[in-house]
Amino acid sequence: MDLSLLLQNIFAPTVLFFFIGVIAVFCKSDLEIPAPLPKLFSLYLLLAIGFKGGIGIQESGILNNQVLLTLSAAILMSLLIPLLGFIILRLKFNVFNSAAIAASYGSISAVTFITAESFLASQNIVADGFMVGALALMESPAILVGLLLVRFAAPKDRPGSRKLHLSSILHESFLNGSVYLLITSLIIGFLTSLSNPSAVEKMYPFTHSIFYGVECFFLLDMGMVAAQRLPSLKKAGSFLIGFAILMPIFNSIIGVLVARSLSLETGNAFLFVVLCASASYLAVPAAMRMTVPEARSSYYISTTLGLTFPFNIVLGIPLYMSLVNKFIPISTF
Amino acid sequence: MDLSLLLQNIFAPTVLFFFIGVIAVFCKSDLEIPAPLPKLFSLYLLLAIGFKGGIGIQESGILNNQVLLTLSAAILMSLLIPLLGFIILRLKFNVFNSAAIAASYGSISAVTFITAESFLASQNIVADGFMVGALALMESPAILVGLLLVRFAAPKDRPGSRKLHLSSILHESFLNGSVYLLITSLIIGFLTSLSNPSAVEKMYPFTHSIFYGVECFFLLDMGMVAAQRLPSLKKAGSFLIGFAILMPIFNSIIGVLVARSLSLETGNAFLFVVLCASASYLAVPAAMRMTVPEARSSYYISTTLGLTFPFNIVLGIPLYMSLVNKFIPISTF
Amino acid sequence: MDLSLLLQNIFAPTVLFFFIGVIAVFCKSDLEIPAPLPKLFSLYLLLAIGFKGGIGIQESGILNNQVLLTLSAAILMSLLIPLLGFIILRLKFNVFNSAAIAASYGSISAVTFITAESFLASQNIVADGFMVGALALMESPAILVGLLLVRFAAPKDRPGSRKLHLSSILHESFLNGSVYLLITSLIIGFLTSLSNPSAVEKMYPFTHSIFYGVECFFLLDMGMVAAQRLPSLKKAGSFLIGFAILMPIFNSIIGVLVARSLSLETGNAFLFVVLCASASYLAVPAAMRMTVPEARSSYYISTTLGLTFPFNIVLGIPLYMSLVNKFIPISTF
Amino acid sequence: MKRLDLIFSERELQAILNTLENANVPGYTVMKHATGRGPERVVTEDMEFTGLGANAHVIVFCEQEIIDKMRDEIRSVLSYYGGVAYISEATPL
Amino acid sequence: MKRLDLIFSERELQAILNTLENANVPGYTVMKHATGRGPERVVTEDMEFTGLGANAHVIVFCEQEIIDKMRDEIRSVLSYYGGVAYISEATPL
Amino acid sequence: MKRLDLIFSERELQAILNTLENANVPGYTVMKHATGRGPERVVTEDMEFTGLGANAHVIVFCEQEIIDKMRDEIRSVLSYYGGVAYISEATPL
Ligand SMILES: Nc1ncnc2c1ncn2[C@@H]1O[C@H](COP(=O)(O)O)[C@@H](O)[C@H]1O
Ligand SMILES: Nc1ncnc2c1ncn2[C@@H]1O[C@H](COP(=O)(O)O)[C@@H](O)[C@H]1O
Ligand SMILES: Nc1ncnc2c1ncn2[C@@H]1O[C@H](COP(=O)(O)O)[C@@H](O)[C@H]1O
Ligand code: NA
Ligand code: NA
Ligand code: NA
Repeated sequence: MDLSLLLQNIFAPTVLFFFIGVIAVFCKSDLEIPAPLPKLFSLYLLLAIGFKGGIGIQESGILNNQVLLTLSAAILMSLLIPLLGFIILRLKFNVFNSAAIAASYGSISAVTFITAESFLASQNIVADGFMVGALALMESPAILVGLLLVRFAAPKDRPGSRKLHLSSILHESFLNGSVYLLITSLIIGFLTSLSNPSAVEKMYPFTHSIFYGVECFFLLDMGMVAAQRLPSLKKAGSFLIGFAILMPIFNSIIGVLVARSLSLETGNAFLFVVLCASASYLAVPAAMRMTVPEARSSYYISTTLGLTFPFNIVLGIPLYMSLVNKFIPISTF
Repeated sequence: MDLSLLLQNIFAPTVLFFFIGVIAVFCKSDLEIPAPLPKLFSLYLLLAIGFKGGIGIQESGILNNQVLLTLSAAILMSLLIPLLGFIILRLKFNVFNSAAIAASYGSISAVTFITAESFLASQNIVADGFMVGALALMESPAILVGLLLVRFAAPKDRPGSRKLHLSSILHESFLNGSVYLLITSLIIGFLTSLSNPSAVEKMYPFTHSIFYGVECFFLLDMGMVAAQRLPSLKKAGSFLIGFAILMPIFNSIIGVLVARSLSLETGNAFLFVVLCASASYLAVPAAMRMTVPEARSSYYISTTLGLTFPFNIVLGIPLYMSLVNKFIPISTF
Repeated sequence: MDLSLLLQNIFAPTVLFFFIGVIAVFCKSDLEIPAPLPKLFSLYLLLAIGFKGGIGIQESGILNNQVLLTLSAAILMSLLIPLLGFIILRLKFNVFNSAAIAASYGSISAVTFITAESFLASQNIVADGFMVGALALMESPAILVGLLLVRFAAPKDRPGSRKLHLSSILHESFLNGSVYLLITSLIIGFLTSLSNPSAVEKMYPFTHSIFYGVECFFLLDMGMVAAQRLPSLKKAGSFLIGFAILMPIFNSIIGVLVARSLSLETGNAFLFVVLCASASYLAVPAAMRMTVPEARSSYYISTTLGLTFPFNIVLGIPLYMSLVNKFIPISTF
Repeated sequence: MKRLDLIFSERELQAILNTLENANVPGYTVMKHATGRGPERVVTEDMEFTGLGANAHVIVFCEQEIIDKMRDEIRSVLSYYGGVAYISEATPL
Repeated sequence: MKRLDLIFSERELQAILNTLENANVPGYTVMKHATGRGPERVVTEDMEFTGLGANAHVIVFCEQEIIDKMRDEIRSVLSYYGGVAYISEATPL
Repeated sequence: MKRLDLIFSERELQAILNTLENANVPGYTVMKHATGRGPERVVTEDMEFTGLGANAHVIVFCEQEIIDKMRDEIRSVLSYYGGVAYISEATPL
């Protein structure tokens, strides 16, 4: 990995605030962001990402080939990754835990995505607005795969009350609070940008200007949460710890290859890779807890929140950038 | 009603966010904005509306005839409407419920007002800053009327502990949290604009720039609240449901006639009509719950929040605009 | 005191919002900012002050003589004031209460500081960015002194479980949540300004633009808190009430003399004096409650929050400005 | 020792606390933001931001005599907006 | 009179409230945002913003017969995600 | 089965939870943001943002033996900043 990329990433305020959150927990500072304040940040970020993304999609003109290909590839990856993950996890875990963890890694983390976007901006590399569309489209399919895996691979003696009807699988996949807010905000952003540009401007200070600051505040909280999650990771065992680091790297490699074969430009390729490598700690865990109570929530939430998320934020982003720099030919405009 | 006005209103981000709140509840999405976050938005909006309004009043120079006439008419309407409403409601309800519901319709909804303001701005029609003064002045008188109605029309056997002293009637009318915050912020805005214009500028990003975005966020929540209120409306019966829709229309018609007779300009006339048509779900319900425990809170809060508010936001605003366009001669500057 | 300064201070939105908070409580308005919303404001302000301060320090170039002298004097004051306070308070209170109250007056109040900064700006007087450094450096030493006083002056029969180990004294002094957030945000601001100026710009709308508005909102809450604290002050007795007013004035006089001897310029001198005069209601009380449970929290929190803070905000700031104007020769550039 | 559980509209919190203080209870604990339903009324979350207030749950550990002293006053306060009060046995640890 | 304490995942709140309503309880009180640990699972604060939801604590004062009516249904709901239910004695004030 | 109610400064939550874990309680429930008054101190809402912390209310359903095991340790923790602990009877549903 390129050391200068690593340093540039680490010295971004977002990552620095994440660190001070982590350190606060390690030093047993009594700093606390009490519930439900983190929820406020998280709702705000989803709304703003979605709205900005909708504008981006509208502005990049939706229906060209490259866009459709990229979005299809994104969906495909979020169907494929959980299947691969499931096979690996079944070596050690039962069907329920394997499906829940695998689904988390197939889906995405919006905050990882926006941290990557900021990193990209700091490198003066552009990416297209429709990549937020890829983000939105990758959230749900992994949930779908996870629940279908449970439905078909679960032991026959699962009590009837826990039978997963297709309707409830679809409900959890698409109407989960964070999926819903992201997608609907995206649609609103799209419609507004299309029909009412002056309203986009009026939203700008809220959705764009203060976004980066709120992101930093939220990452401070995420740092504390991640650090608090670490002890329960130890209980999960070294297999899962290894999985939480190696799976994102593995996914990023597949992502780079796909991006290359689609001839994505540097910026888009990087974000595509980040989406593949990131794991969900919002939509998927919430859906799994609802529908697969047999899975231990501490497994899937501690790995994604306590290990994969920090890894991606701190080391993953520069690593994936190096990968992209190596494997994606520099685009000539 | 003019269909293009309706479409323009519906495609505003504010209204779209309101819709996705409603839909979230209907689709049983688990999207949630936990308490006390909605309170944060509601406090912010009151503070910012008040502050902006105070500046507006100062800038429009308070003491001209037109202003005084408009404000007096506003107060008059908020005294008259609850009396009319009370007479209608007494056909079906006891004194307590009738007074509480009628008071709600006499008073105003600040969020309806600001949604109307945004709509006006999107139509490139100007309105005067002092209209926020009308908003502030219309909150309390209706509470006063409601409580006086209870005091004088309540059955003689009301227990002594519930006797309404004039002091507590005035207290509830003017020191209710949301009335108080709106009026005092308005005074601060006025004083600041008068004595300290640089401070107005320093407040600007908070009170003006991010306002529209926060409004959207709040309307998302209001959409959820309104939709959650609907079931309890069914219990209230068809009389009340009809009242919740027809009363605002009725009030808007009186409003238009008054506005016409005062020769208000289009923008001011429209806001005046919206104030007449809107119903309170903050100040009045809170005051009524304190002082008239005999009234069923689900009656007055479910009608205003679950039916009148959505009706005004979605259909009422373009309807009132059509009315104004029809009855108010276009102002020639 | 200069009356025009007093009026100019009182007509700032910050102070006006503080007043309406106070009045809301006195008039028994049911206005309420429910927990944990005040925590949100307080965390935001610490983060933003720190970040802005870090930028300020970086921009003023840290290592010149004047800066080092000022910062050393600041630390010295925060060691000296609690010792003086302790001697005075011992006339009436036991070791525990005396140490806890004295430590509060040695430390600082960030919100008093930023209100003073706004006042300074309204007077068109500049101050240096590194003064936030003084703010940050003055928080902890007073805690240290307070705890050492308890350690050495406490009665011999204090139970062993309450022995203060040096490690826990240091922990409370430097890892207290608000100290930690202020200092780390300052470091992040410094590093970001040094290595990544474009990120400073991206933070600007969050940390700078909306700052003043949030400050006003927070002061509204502080007004309510202060007023709610007043009744418990009565119980504390007239000695403590006198102390809460006279100690800040006394400290401000020492502060002016020190500032003069260091030949600080008007703006810096004024902020230095305000720091000396202000008392902590965040870091110190929290630390004292953890480590000196024998001290009555109502003593140290009611004095600082209910009396000293309002006094400084309303009367202190113009008073200290007058003092500075009198004793500090106008700087010639 | 007894445990007294009081659940009622937040709006009456001050009145209830005054009653407790006047009866010299050794202490009390307040938990706000409770919602619920009684025989007549429903109290939901959105009532908090609309200013109607949610419920408060107050727990008091005290002797029976103190409860006897407060009974009438508490009942009269609770009769205004509603609310419930129940007593159970409790032993200090 | 009995006091029934139910503690369970917030996600099941609606199901539990429906059960209570069907059994015609005279009322209930809900306190959200509770966290805790049971025999298998830990429920922490960060689960609220990750959407997993914290626990709800529901208190019901009612007669034994009503409890008997609800027992099976409550048990079956609690068996899904876990949760606890305990009964104690309570006397109205 | 017993029900143990602990009310104390949030600051000691970790210490109390450790004690509970060491005694192998089958579970516990935590409710934060409680305020109140004890024999000496008042705990109000503004103490939360000033960093002094409010109270926590912890409920444990467990056997008497477990309570006996924890008694001394809990008492010693509660003796530091104050707090109360009461036991009552409870029957599983
Ligand atoms: N039987 C009950 N069990 C538990 N809580 C109750 C009960 N009845 C009423 N409550 C609580 O007391 C509040 C006021 O009840 P009410 O007097 O019916 O308005 C309700 O909102 C509930 O929180
Ligand atoms: N013994 C217990 N005492 C108090 N609360 C408990 C106990 N066991 C479980 N709980 C609560 O019930 C929730 C669900 O428990 P579980 O069924 O283990 O998932 C926990 O998170 C606790 O809040
Ligand atoms: N008699 C009591 N009944 C209910 N709660 C109490 C009682 N005494 C104390 N508390 C609670 O325990 C906390 C600590 O009390 P203290 O030990 O006096 O500081 C108080 O803030 C109350 O929340
Ligand atoms: Na992924
Ligand atoms: Na009206
Ligand atoms: Na000081």
